[in-house]
Amino acid sequence: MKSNQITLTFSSIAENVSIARLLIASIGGQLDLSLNDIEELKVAVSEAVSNAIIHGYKSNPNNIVYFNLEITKDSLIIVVRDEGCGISDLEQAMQPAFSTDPERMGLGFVFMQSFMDELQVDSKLEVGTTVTMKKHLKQTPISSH
Amino acid sequence: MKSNQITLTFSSIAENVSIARLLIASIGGQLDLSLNDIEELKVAVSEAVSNAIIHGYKSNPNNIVYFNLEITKDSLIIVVRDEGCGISDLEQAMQPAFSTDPERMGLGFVFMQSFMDELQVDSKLEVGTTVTMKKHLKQTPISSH
Amino acid sequence: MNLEKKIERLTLLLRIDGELDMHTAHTLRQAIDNEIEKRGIRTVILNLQDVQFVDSSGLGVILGRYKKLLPLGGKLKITNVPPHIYKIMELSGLPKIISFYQDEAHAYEEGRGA
Amino acid sequence: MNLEKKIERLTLLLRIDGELDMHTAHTLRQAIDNEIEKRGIRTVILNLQDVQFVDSSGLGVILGRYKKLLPLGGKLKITNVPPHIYKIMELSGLPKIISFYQDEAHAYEEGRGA
Ligand SMILES: Nc1ncnc2c1ncn2[C@@H]1O[C@H](COP(=O)(O)OP(=O)(O)O)[C@@H](O)[C@H]1O
Ligand SMILES: Nc1ncnc2c1ncn2[C@@H]1O[C@H](COP(=O)(O)OP(=O)(O)O)[C@@H](O)[C@H]1O
Repeated sequence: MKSNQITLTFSSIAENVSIARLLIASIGGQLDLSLNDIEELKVAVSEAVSNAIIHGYKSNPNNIVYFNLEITKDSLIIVVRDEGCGISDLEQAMQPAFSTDPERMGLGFVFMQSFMDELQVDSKLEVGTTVTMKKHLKQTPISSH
Repeated sequence: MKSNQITLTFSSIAENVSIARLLIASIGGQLDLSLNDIEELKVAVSEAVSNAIIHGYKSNPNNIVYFNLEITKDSLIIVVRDEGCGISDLEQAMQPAFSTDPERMGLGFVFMQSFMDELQVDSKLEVGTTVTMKKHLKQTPISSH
Repeated sequence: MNLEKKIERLTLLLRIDGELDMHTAHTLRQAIDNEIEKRGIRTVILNLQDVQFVDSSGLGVILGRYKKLLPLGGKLKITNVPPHIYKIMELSGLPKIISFYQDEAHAYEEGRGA
Repeated sequence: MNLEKKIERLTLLLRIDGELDMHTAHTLRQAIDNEIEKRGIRTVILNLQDVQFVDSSGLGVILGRYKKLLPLGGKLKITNVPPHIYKIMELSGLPKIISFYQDEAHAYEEGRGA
């Protein structure tokens, strides 16, 4: 069976983070994931999308966030991409409690790492950041109801 | 204020129609529309997306449906686009109860027309179909809560 | 969508829970046609109480089952329609063709004495 | 997100209903900081019973208010945390820093006798 591909692209405004969560929750429901798994997916997505808006685009609402889902037989692959400022020191950025913003906790990457089976971050200064997260599935990709 | 742009692109599979509805319902909620308005938006979107999958792509799941939302101060513009077979006789297609499929009711365009303030259909054989629907808004585009 | 099925003699009762669109309409059609063909069901009662959404694909399948039963001397009955679902149905003209009942009891009753 | 506010002497009680993310966290921060600055509020009680979602932006604003109150001799207290919200909080280490209470009554009580 071919994979199901879903892409949501949206203006970099705070309200849209909840729409990204809604989408992942709905997909999680279709995949018959547990409520706990869905909750964790929502947090991971929320962190990645919030980072794109807050850090990547410095909260400027006139940009676009790309949120891509690919559902295959055995995994759910989530890609969150921005064409923002990029990350200068990725190793440092991914350290727990590290944040360039004193008002933030520096736990975004920690949550993504904890709640997903795989996490990969690619970033280039002035080009943007791509976060790829993977969740292994035990179930068949599409529920029959 | 700049408009909010949201685009959902997805594989042409039946399950994804409910995701398009979920998205429009969520936007309708953010716009503080009435439950009745949201219900009607869901039906209009459901019809347009179903048509793209069933008619445009002849239920072949390996294609992509484009669903675009633009929210401005005074309107919600919904565009559903497919790169499918196109419509040969648009005037006939839009007539109530006309359907090329004997199992269907031919009410898709009727519902879109009834539930939206404006409806425009552009179609070209072998290129695809674009349905543009508009709902006038009385409220401010983004709720503050 | 979830379907709760009850069969009593030649009557099939289906309680439909969820959204009735092109995806689930397909499942509903198969469920009903199976019973008509395999068990000789002649009366189908659809309880729509828990239907949250319906579009023309969903209505089309309901009308299609009505049309399938007609030449077989059968009947399709609809019960417990929520108001917002009824509004969509009205626009389609369905209530002019298909019989609506307040609840399952009324749907079972009608035609029983005949 | 909806906020229900109650002020009693120098204590602000906020009942938070909905999702606590970067969007709503901003609203929450303003609501609390306003009361601290304009009314001299020194104890903030957050009832999280109806919080459906929280991420690090939401937790960050809670921790931020705690840090703001500390040098003012104030306190931040959290009550009625749903289990799935608590799990996220635990991962952040917040429960090691901030005081959690079963309900509003317990939160009001503590420190009153002091
Ligand atoms: N999409 C992004 N674009 C630019 N910088 C980013 C992006 N995502 C994360 N960062 C950088 O990595 C740091 C750590 O991110 P994270 O762990 O999510 O914590 P926080 O968001 O609380 O700062 C951020 O403070 C920021 O400097
Ligand atoms: N996206 C599309 N691509 C190709 N043909 C379409 C498309 N949308 C509608 N049509 C044509 O227009 C007809 C009428 O559409 P509609 O009013 O929605 O009724 P129905 O979907 O029940 O057939 C369809 O039967 C089909 O032939």
